[in-house]
Amino acid sequence: MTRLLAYSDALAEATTLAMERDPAVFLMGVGVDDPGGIFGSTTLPHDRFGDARVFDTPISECALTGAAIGAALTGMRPLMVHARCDFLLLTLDQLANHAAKWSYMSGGRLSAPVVVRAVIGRGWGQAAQHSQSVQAALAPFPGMQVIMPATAYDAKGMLLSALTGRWPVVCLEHRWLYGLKDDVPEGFYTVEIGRARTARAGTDATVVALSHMVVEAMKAADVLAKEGIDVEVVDLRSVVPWDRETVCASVRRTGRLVVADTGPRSFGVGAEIAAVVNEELFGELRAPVRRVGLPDVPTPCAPVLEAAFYPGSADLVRTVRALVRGVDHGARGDASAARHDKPFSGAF
Amino acid sequence: MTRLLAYSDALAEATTLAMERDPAVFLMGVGVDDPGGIFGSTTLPHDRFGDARVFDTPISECALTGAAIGAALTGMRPLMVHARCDFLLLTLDQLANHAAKWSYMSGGRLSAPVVVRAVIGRGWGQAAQHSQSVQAALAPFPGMQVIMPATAYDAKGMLLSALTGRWPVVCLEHRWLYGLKDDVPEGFYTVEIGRARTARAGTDATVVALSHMVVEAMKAADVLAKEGIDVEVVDLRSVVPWDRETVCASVRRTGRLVVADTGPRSFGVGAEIAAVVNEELFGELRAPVRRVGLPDVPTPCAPVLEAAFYPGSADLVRTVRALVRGVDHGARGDASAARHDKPFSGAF
Amino acid sequence: MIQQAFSDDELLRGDRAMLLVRRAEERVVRQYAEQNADFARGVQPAHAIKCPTHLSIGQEGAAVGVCQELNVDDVAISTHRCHAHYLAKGGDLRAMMAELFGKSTGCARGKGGSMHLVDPDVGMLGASAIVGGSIPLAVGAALSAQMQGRTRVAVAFFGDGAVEQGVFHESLAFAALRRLPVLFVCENNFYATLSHVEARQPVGIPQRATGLGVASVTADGSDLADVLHAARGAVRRARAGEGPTLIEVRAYRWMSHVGTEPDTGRMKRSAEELALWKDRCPLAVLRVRLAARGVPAATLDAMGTEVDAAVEDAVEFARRSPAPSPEDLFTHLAGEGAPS
Amino acid sequence: MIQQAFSDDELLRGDRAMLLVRRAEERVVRQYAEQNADFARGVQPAHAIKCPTHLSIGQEGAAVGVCQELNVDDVAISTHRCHAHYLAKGGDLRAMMAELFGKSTGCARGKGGSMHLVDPDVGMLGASAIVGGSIPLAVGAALSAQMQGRTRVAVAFFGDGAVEQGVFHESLAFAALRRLPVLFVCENNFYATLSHVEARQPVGIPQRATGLGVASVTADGSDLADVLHAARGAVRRARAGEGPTLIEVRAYRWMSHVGTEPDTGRMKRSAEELALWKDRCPLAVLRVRLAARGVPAATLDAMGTEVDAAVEDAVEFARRSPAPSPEDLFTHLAGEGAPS
Ligand SMILES: Cc1ncc(C[n+]2csc(CCOP(=O)(O)OP(=O)(O)O)c2C)c(N)n1
Ligand SMILES: Cc1ncc(C[n+]2csc(CCOP(=O)(O)OP(=O)(O)O)c2C)c(N)n1
Ligand SMILES: [Mg+2]
Ligand SMILES: [Mg+2]
Repeated sequence: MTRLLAYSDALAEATTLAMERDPAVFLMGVGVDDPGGIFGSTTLPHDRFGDARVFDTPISECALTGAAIGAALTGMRPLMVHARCDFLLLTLDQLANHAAKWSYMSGGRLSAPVVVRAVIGRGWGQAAQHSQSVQAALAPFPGMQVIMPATAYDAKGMLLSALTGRWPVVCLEHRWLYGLKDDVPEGFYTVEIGRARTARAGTDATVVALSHMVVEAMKAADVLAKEGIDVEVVDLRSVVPWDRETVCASVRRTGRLVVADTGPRSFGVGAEIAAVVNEELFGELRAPVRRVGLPDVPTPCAPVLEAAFYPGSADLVRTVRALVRGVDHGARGDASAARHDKPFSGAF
Repeated sequence: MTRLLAYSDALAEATTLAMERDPAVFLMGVGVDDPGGIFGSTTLPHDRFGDARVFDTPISECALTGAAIGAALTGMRPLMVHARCDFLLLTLDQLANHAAKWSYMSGGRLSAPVVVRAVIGRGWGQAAQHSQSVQAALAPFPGMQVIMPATAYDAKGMLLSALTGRWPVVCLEHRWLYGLKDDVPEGFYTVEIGRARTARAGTDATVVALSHMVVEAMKAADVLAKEGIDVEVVDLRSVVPWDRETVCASVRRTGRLVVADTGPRSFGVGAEIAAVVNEELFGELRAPVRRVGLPDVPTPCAPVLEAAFYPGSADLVRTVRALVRGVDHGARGDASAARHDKPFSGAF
Repeated sequence: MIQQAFSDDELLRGDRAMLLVRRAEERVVRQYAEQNADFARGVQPAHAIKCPTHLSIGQEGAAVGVCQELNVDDVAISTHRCHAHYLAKGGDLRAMMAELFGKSTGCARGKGGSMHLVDPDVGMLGASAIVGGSIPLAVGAALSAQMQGRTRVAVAFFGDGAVEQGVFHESLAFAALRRLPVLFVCENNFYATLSHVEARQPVGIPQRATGLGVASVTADGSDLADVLHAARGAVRRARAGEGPTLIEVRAYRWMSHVGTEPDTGRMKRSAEELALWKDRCPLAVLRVRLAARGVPAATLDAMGTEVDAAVEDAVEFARRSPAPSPEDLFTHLAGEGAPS
Repeated sequence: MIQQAFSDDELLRGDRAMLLVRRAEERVVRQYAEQNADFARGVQPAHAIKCPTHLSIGQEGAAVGVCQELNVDDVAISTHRCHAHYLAKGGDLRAMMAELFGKSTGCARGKGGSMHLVDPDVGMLGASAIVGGSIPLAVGAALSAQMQGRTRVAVAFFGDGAVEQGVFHESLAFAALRRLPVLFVCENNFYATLSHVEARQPVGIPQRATGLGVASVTADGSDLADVLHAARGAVRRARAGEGPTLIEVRAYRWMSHVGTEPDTGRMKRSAEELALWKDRCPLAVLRVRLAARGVPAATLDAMGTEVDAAVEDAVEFARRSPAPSPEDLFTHLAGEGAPS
């Protein structure tokens, strides 16, 4: 019995379930009660539980994050949502200096299990301030978890893990995943934070992908399969902590690794993965580890520039092919992403 | 003719020189006019130019950073100082979403050459919120430079580069460097941002060190020299951009690399350097790239824990030795750092 | 009667500026309708606006009233909803349209789009799409002016939502402390996205300003003269070294928060509320006044024709202009020229 | 005469609490003197306080006056200067001293130190060394109380400097909007580090609260009864669902900002100003009152002896306690127990 559910609906269902099971769970954020419901992810809980437990907030992201922490310290389970993860930068003091450290600073006498969801924007010329993918800026602060589910199944299961766990968790969700459907069980289940998922088994090269890059990686694997290149796709799912075992085991078998990140290539999460894999598998790799990610510029607006900015499956194809065939020209942006643009719907 | 000058005095001298040469330069920040003068680094300019151009601010780090950007957009050259770089997290929206992007978003029609100095605290139980080294959280935002001078000479020359350049620049200064003296020329000179410095030539292994870890690396190199291991120490100086050429050339010669960072080992700047070196020198390395940095916990308070937390020269010695001798047990914290603690002086 | 303090010429200038904003944005609405029809037919139009577009239709009085009291040398900085401020400050119409269409002749060379209009030549320093984010930048520009000893005034335009950000408060308090020549112009359109201001704020916006030591005044955005009057006073205070002023301009956004539809259907704003405000259209209100003063209809008609032609020319310019090339991705990271 | 509203017992309770803070901190001063002498002789003392220590001597009235009006179940949260709040809220004295000495029996197991005292058992939720950082946490605790339907009150203690942070404003406005049961207790000691409040703030602190829709009251920190009175009113309002109150308690810090020296020598605070405030020592003022009420000196003396013994016992406990072991570095990342 499969039940296809969109990523956004899976988030909404997880939230609703968590709220049903635990009266301490509540949901807040700018616009969570809008008819649009943060791209459909908050409508169901709002309809179900009303304004008392699902409420809009003033545009005061910093204090509301602090309020979430204080609520978590006193037994509530706050879930805060941001329509763009760029806005998290306003809250970094609260997230990194407070949420991530409160338990440690208190010698473990308190926990601050706040959960923060934030959407990674992309496309339709959102430009520099509405399209960042900030996992690399969050990861260097020990004490909080950072997850990036790529499927509806994981979105539900990992959000439920976060809402029942003891850690502060930031969940980054790529806007382009929201419409993708997946087989999602109805009831309560959790997906362990810190475990990667092998999305496709293969023998010639491993692509470790984050969030929406899993979609691109699967496309690339299809293309490469036709050329006789058998790609293993590992969906990292969780950035902090990340699953060194699964990643290293895969690369040990394939001998080749490409990391595909929705964030910057330089100083990105891919650097950590590359560093660890190179360290653990020293001498065992058949090719250098490559990273595919955003170039060293802010996001531009014009369609031509956006297309040049975002790497996609074509880049992955080229990169993997070069590694396997031994002719490596490195990874560069291409124009393949342009076709993803949809007509403007208001909720870009 | 050598002229020994402490790191703090070099910063003060650079600021004063910049202010003399350019009436647009001004200095602001919480406590810059204190008798203590941010550990002596702002006293000279304050004495020389008074409150009009060197002024204390309210504890409103976010808005003052924005004000610095606005001042920079209209022809001034603001220099903002923070006594701890932990406070930068309050300003990340302004730094990363605004300063770093304003030029790009305006199609290059404006520049925002703000310079922000911030001190990395360490020791005397400052604990989790006064001791972070945040370069890894700043580096993934293209559009701003991040520098970490390790010597008085570089502190002066790089600060002058920043104050005469066109980029937003964050300068992170380790508190333990402030008292270190170096030969510093009197007049105006600049040290190019983006160039590493070979602090010590060697043939057996390269240690790329940041900020105060350069001091530890030099000590480690001395110890290792006695064992017949000849270490090359590269002072990275500049994190964004960083000098791939110098680093790769050094590692190409030595075949071994250890990155020593004042920040976290996981998801730190060391990951980027390791990733790039592994990529560029694939097959040429004689040993895996190791990283020495902070473990995955916030900074603890108690002296025993602090000692276990901070890696030092002993860790570098152990790590390099294992790489060269071929018995590598990885890098772990040790207690060697405890001896650095000084009696409490009020200006911890 | 405040409006009697202003000459026919002044009011006509304001009329033209408001008309320019209105017509330019109406043209954007038409463009969207056209391109959406194309998309619906599965056709990719050769030229399209592809960036989040927040229109000021209905709110023109605020931008125009304030900017008319400024010199070219004064500076302004804005938000996601920046078309009106850009145009009212004197920004180049062609460069704006080209920017919307993502062309290399755009005011930001196609890098910024609708939310980041910029024209340093006329003191338009840009716009931030982070709510509240640009407010301190205006404070910094005012700090520059004070330190440089020039009489320049800086203006931060922002919405009622921005008042909730911490940085708003920090900015106002610092400006008050140092008596900076800055105007905080809050366009209170009563909504942030779909949230009513009363659900978000415990007190009125002027009361907040008072709590931060900043003088304030409330102006009726439907009455250009009222805004001109408020702005004139605030500019005078700023230039005289008397410090900052917050101007709350009450106005209403006719269109959806983003995009080009009226949003009364799917949201909390009611059709009645919108109708009430449409009755108080700032352009219509002004035209009644001008007519009462005896300004001939022909003058106004000619102005309309001229403005329409300018808008059409700008769209043509944008369409004719080349798109950036992919290599342009890597330019403009740290500014082309020296700061002015 | 506000103080007449309080019984002898209430005032005596306050006297003891203030004395405890005073004596505990004076003991810290002595410890520093001893260990510094050791350091100067090149000796590493076996036990030493090695963390940045911000003393409240002179300001005891604020912490004690407010906390005395709270129940154990109410919660408080503080800043870098948190000893007084911890003790006044009922925090364990031994665990505090052990924490200062970096021992595993410390209230935060040696992880936090002087700036992060915590005792959840008595509602002390901890302290942040980021100026202003803990204010929203108290708002969150009040939000919990409101959602949970309990009468719990939350208190944020902070200094005059914290009033300048954006998050202060966001926090107050949100608390006002939702009528949260929270007390914002601002200890205005007129300085942030060495900066005088008038050089930093354009208006008084209560005026800011008004601008954010929060009721406020100013209390004299030298007069415990005045603080008790203000706190009682605020707690009553909070429990009655009437929303937040800001209490500005004016008090003076006798020692240096951080560390254990008077700082009048090297800084902007004058010896005269300090002397004036020492004349208004909250303990001395209260004792004069108690004497006037006829409380026997012997009672007060006995209390002093008892408090001294407790302080000495705590220091002994701390010295006797083991340091954490290096492996403890990796514990406590995500809390031991479930949130209460
Ligand atoms: C920091 C931040 N939070 C949230 C958003 C999402 N957002 C964009 S516009 C907007 C509403 C702004 O309302 P207001 O300030 O009143 O301006 P208006 O749109 O009414 O002109 C919101 C919440 C944002 N851009 N930045
Ligand atoms: C965000 C931030 N900025 C700066 C500092 C440095 N700092 C520590 S205490 C302090 C002064 C705080 O003054 P106030 O709030 O009045 O508290 P008081 O020390 O007087 O009790 C400052 C500036 C900090 N800890 N956090
Ligand atoms: Mg609005
Ligand atoms: Mg103070």
